[in-house]
Amino acid sequence: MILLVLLGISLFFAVVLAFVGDWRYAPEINIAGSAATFSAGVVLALHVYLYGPMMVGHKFFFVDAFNVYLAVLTSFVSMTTAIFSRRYMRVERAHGRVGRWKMRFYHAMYQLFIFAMLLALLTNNFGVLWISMELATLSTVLLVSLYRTPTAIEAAWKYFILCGVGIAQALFGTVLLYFAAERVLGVGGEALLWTNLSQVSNQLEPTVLRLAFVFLMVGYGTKVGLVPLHNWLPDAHSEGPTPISAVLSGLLLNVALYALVRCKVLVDGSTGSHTAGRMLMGFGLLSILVAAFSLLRQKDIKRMFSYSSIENMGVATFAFGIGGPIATFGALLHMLVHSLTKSAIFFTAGHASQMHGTQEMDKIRGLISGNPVVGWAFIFGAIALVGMPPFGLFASEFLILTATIKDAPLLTPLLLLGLGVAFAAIFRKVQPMVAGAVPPWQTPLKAAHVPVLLHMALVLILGLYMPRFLSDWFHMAVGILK
Amino acid sequence: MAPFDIAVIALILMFAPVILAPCCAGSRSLAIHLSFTMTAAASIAAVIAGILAVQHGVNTTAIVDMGLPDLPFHLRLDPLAGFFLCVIGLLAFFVSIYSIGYVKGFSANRSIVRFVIFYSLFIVGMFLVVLADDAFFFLVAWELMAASSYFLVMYEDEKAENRRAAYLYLVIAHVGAIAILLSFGVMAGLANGFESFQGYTFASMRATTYPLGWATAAFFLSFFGFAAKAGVIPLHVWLPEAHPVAPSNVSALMSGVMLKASIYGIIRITFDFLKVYPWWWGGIVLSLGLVSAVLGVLYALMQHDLKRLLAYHSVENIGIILIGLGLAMLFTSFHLPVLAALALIAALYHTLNHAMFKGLLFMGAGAVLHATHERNMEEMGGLIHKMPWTAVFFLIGCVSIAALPPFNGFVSEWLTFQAFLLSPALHRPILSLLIPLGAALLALTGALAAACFVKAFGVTFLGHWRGHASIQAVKEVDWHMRIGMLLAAITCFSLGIFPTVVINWMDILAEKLVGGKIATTAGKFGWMWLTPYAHERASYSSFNVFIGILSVVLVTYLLLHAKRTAIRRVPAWDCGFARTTSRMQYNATSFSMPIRRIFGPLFHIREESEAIQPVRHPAYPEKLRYRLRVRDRFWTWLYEPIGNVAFFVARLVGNLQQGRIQVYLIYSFVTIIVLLVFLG
Amino acid sequence: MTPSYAAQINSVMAALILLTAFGLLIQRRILGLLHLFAWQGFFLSVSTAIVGYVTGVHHLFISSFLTLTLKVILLPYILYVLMRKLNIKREIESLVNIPATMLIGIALVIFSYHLTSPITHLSTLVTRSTLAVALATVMLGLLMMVTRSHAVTQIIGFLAMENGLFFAATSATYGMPMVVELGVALDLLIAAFIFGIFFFHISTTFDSLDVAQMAKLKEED
Amino acid sequence: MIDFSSFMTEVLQLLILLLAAPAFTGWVKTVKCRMQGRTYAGIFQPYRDIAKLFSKEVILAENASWIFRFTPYIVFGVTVLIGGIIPLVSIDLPLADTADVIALVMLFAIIRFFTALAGMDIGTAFGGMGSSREMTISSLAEPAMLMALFTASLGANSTSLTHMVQVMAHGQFILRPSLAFALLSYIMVHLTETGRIPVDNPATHLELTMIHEAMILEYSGRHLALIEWAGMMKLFIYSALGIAIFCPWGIAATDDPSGMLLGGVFLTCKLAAGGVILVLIETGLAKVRLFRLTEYLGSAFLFATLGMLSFFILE
Repeated sequence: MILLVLLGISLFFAVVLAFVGDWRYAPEINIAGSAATFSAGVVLALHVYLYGPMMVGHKFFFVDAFNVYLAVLTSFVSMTTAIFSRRYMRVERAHGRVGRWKMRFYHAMYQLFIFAMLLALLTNNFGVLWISMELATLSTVLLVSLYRTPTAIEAAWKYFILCGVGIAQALFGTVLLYFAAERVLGVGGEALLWTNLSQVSNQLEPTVLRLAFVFLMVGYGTKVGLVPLHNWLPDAHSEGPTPISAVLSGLLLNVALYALVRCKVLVDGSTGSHTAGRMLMGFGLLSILVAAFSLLRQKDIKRMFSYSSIENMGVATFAFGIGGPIATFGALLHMLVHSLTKSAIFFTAGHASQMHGTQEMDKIRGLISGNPVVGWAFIFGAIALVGMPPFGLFASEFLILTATIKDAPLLTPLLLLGLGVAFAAIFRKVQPMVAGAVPPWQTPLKAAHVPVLLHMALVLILGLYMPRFLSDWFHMAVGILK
Repeated sequence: MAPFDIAVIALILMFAPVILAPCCAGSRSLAIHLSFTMTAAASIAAVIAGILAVQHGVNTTAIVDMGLPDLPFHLRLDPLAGFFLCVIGLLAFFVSIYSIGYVKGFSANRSIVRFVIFYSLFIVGMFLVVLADDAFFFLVAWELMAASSYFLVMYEDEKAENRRAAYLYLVIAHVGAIAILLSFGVMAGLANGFESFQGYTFASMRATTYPLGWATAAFFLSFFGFAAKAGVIPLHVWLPEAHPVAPSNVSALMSGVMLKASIYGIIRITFDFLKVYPWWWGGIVLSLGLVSAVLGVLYALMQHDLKRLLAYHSVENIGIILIGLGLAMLFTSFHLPVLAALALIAALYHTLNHAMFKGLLFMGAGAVLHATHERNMEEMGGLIHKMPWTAVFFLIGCVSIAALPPFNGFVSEWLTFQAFLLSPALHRPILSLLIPLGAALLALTGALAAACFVKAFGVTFLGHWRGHASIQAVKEVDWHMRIGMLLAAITCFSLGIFPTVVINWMDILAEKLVGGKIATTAGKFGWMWLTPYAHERASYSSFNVFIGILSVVLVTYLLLHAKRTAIRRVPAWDCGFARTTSRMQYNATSFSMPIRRIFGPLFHIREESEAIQPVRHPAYPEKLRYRLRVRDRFWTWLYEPIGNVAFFVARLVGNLQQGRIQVYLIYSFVTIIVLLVFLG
Repeated sequence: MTPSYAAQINSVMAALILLTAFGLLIQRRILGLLHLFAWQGFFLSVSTAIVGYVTGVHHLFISSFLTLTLKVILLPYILYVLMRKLNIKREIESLVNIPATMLIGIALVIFSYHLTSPITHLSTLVTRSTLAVALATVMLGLLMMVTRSHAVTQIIGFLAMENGLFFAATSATYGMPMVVELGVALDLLIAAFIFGIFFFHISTTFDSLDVAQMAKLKEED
Repeated sequence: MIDFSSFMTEVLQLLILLLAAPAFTGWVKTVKCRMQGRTYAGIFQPYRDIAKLFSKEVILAENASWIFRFTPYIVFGVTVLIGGIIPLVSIDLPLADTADVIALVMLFAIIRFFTALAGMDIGTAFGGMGSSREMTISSLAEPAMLMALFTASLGANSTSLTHMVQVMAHGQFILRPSLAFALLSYIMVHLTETGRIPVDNPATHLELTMIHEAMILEYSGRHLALIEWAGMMKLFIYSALGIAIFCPWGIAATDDPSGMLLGGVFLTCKLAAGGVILVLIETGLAKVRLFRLTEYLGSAFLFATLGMLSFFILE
């Protein structure tokens, strides 16, 4: 029940905002909608935490520890992003970059996007999972090109085509999966349900699943932004309005990775080997290295952080690939803290570029003196992002690295290289932006402090004092993904 | 009250300013006094805790229910931790008192609160590093220390050189931290209970015995990490960049004790976790130590920035400490516990001493900077007349670091020499041949250090004022700063005079770590005689030295001043040369010129001189411009290549993202095909 | 009609689909592309219907109907209208010359046959032999997107891939579950609107639908 | 506690040091003049010089700081202390354990350190030059010196001077090739440290030949007297130290007067001979350019190392 409410709210608000999205209180409505979604999500989470996994609507929805925490995360970040976008879009509108229709469209699509992601997370059916992934893409494509600048349109087009092609591969994989499942579970909708598949995964036909996983890997991997399928990501994440960049980097990637991991569990279950895991490790490592080195030569602030998203997703993918309790725990934690940190970073980056009227990092200077909250949040966000304590990403990277050196010691030098380069690259750019005196072209700005501070506080807490229930969740999830 | 409780109190007190300082941000002086008084109190508490911990050889553990639920923060106070707690606390105490005066001198537009917060966090981080008892907490503390010191280096962030230095520092530190993390990973992976997060506790790492291959990996990973933080050549380049630009009280702490945190780490992992190892580990550590010592002091000699010079000396002294550690490891791997104990004690004692005199020297340099707003020695001179107190304290620091008896620097260096001379006991002819050569290098280091500090003190405090600004503006610093330096100076002196007491106190460390004690009281009259190995082997009594010199000096002085004798003050004679100006003095550059000539190949020297006015006769130009640039060779050997390679690779990788959507489609197309071929 | 006949007819349809796929690969004129695409959809829907009829899996009729409406009528029509509106030039040069494209295409067909043969052995369905064709169609669609640098052709290639997927679903498993079929169709519809909008944006911003000029966002210098 | 007799030995030794040092210097000068065919003022001239200086008034440069005035006393004090440590006639010295050879080297370093500071105190070009060169030379000389001492200490495997003497003079007699090398390098270092090689010449005040002299250029009166006296003692001590290490035979093991008397006789003869050798080498060796110094001291270091190698290889 609560689950349907959870899904319903965002859909409902999507419709509402489609009509009143340009009203002057539309942002507040948007916030209210996401807040409601969030509270529903919390209730659902509590329910799962107390009574364990559950299935709703003729096995159509399935909630377990793994996806419920992602659902809560998604609704939470979408709420804070809504709060942020209130201030942000107001400034954008004042600058005349978006008009009434665009505001409408923006708000409606925002809610639709959240709906798509929640559906993808909560559904039990691989087919529906695919559909909602596609829906999530489609709902954001036009948001990326919201500003109608040539680069924005180019980015959106690449996003549309590349993800479309990728996701098509995923559908083919799903067909193959269905094909294999049907021969065990019989014809009909039952055969695509995760709950059934996960039980019989060891009876599924390995050859077929291996083939299927190739397509699923390429399909969902494209959406995770794994090298070499990542090319759309920096463009799409840097050209759209910042709130969209935040949710794309912070949430959509997670959802895609979630889909990928579910498939991986099935495939490894069926083949009984570690094939899929190794594939994930390979893609993850490649992504880390390529992203790290690409970071070195960035000029555009949002583009740089999109690359760091690729890097961090690579880390998480790699960790899932390793498997084993420690690494999986680390990967789950990494998904969580990364999306919190990355969205916070995007908030501050957005404000920074608004203050300087450009996204070029060489023009952004003296943030701490200009706007202390933004400045400090920015530098601490960067510190958290590169995996320094006492922030949460350190905890996850700590677990992942130690697990790596236990299970795949020969890869650690590469990992060390990647993380080191990424650190150097990001700090090389961030430091001058926060430090120094205020440049003449900087304009003061009423920044949205709440979301940033909230996220940073959470990341800090997760690094210093992770609540017991969260780790219980993670342990449950680890059990599921074994 | 148990030592551990005192340590906890110290932590709380030290953390308090982080919360309190913002509250009283209104009144600058209140914020300063309150915060630094608290940090001073906290430091004293830490010192007491440390002393007691070592005294009674306590071994208290505690668990703070933070961090990961299955991996809470473990704390442990054992003698080793206690010793380092004591070292850190001692210097932090002096520096905190000093800071009251020093921080007042900051220009009014700087945020005091920002400084205080990071200052406290920095010291808290160092305390926690030595108290931490599991890998996760250790690294958290480690990086807390690194990050907060980074912000302190960045404190005057409008200067480009500060930003550059801070960046370099943080990058090297963080890469090192990842290496340490990996070494913990190795050990945790072999320790039992890895899956249940229990392998991460130091207790289980201690309990494990490691196969040689893994042990080697763990050791060298961690050694790399710690060396990067300690500034062991060739990982030292950040040090002479970061220490000069940081506020001087911070550089005192960074140079004095932060580097020691990595010494602690090396000792902890080597002697406490791994325990058994082949002799060549020690050999490598020893030779790295020697290289750092010699090159460090040579580079120091080439500097004319006072704080940069001191920073390079930290490289040298870390080298000396590593020499001791390396010898200890060698002796341990040949099962000579007593000799190992000697070497280890030498290293630890030098750790303590270096903390004291380097802290003192940096405080002195800070005082000079505070008074003259100048770091460049070429602009100084004759300060002894303006700043008599600072001069005395700085001189004591110089004498100590130059390893002259009866001060403390000498004791530890002497012990190291003794350890060297005992190397024939190693049952490897080749080693007993080579290691004394190391002793010779150590001697070279000592002598060069003496030269360097003659230069440092002579150019800064003696002779005539060289600066362009008037010397009249220079004033002696206020009493807070003087007291800070005075205490440090007294400590240096007493550590030199009563080594036996200290060594008796810390003998337990050697016993716990390498299983041997050094009988320091085998001498005839107990505490007076320091006889590390055996009485007839070697002995040294700094007390006698001091008394002896003092008495002779007094006697002669009294004899000569029995009758009132006038002293006539006249212009300097100088072989009768008239009109000597202050520009004619030897300055830092000219002082080190012979050594620059002799050791030329080790430096990256660019030297050019031109006559910049019409010259009547080539031999007598009106005016010469002389430029000299001495650079660290390691920049060109190591760091620039690394940077270039990184950017080259980055450019290659950039070609992946070349804009055309067809190409991107081809990527995914090819990916599918490849995967299908290999897995389909 | 006995299954064997159905299988034969189905195979014929598969052959035709493959043929149209190749046609799309080599066709230069956009109008031709549209017709070919429509035909492909038609064959697809027919084969789906037949399979549905033979095997009595009734929701296949629905999916066949959806295919008919969407892919045979609606999408080609939209594209046609857009072409008229944006008066797109008739001819589109392929980046790779046609024969080479053909060869690659053949190779792909062989490859996909090689891939699917182990699976088809497992299958017991009448339609199993056509899985290879389905995969080949997907691949060919992708190949078409790679070789053509025009927005419309890319879209058509994309839709051809979708056809391949539907065909795969039919031939491998007598179609996906109903809800999935519907959802996919819905997505397809939305996609159609989106690329419709896109054509406008692109042609207004770049005054042509040639995507080769959209290469500003890049790292190399 | 120290018994009275050994205390007396200590006092006696200090007296010998203070009184005999100028004579030794005089002796060296005399021989040197003889060698160079100059007339000489007799071996008691140094006493007269010191006396003269003591009676003269002190003249200080205006900007001389307390370091400048303090240094002579330090120099004198440390020198006397060292003199009290090394065994001259008997090894039964209460102070003997105060410092082993390494500590002795470092005690000499104190003298050098403060002299150099004093040299820089006035702020004249000469003073700075002197300090700079002095510190450079010594930084090269010290390793050689220590190597020589290590090599010598290997035999007794002890660095405590008395023990070394004991082992060599009163243990059974062994011929050590290593000691020959060590001695050679010791003498070379000795020449440098007492300001005779490379360019230094205690006799003159030419810019080119000043190192030690350049530092004490500004001294006068009793300050100069103390420094000169300390210098003489330094020469004496270096020689006596060499004797104690390399041919200690004759140094009494106990403090019975006869043995000490014998030791005294031995000492006198050895010193006389040593002085002659010193002069022979000094006049024999040409002065070298300052930057040739590395070769000179390098070879000294090399000999010491060879000595050590030969110890491990041959003995």
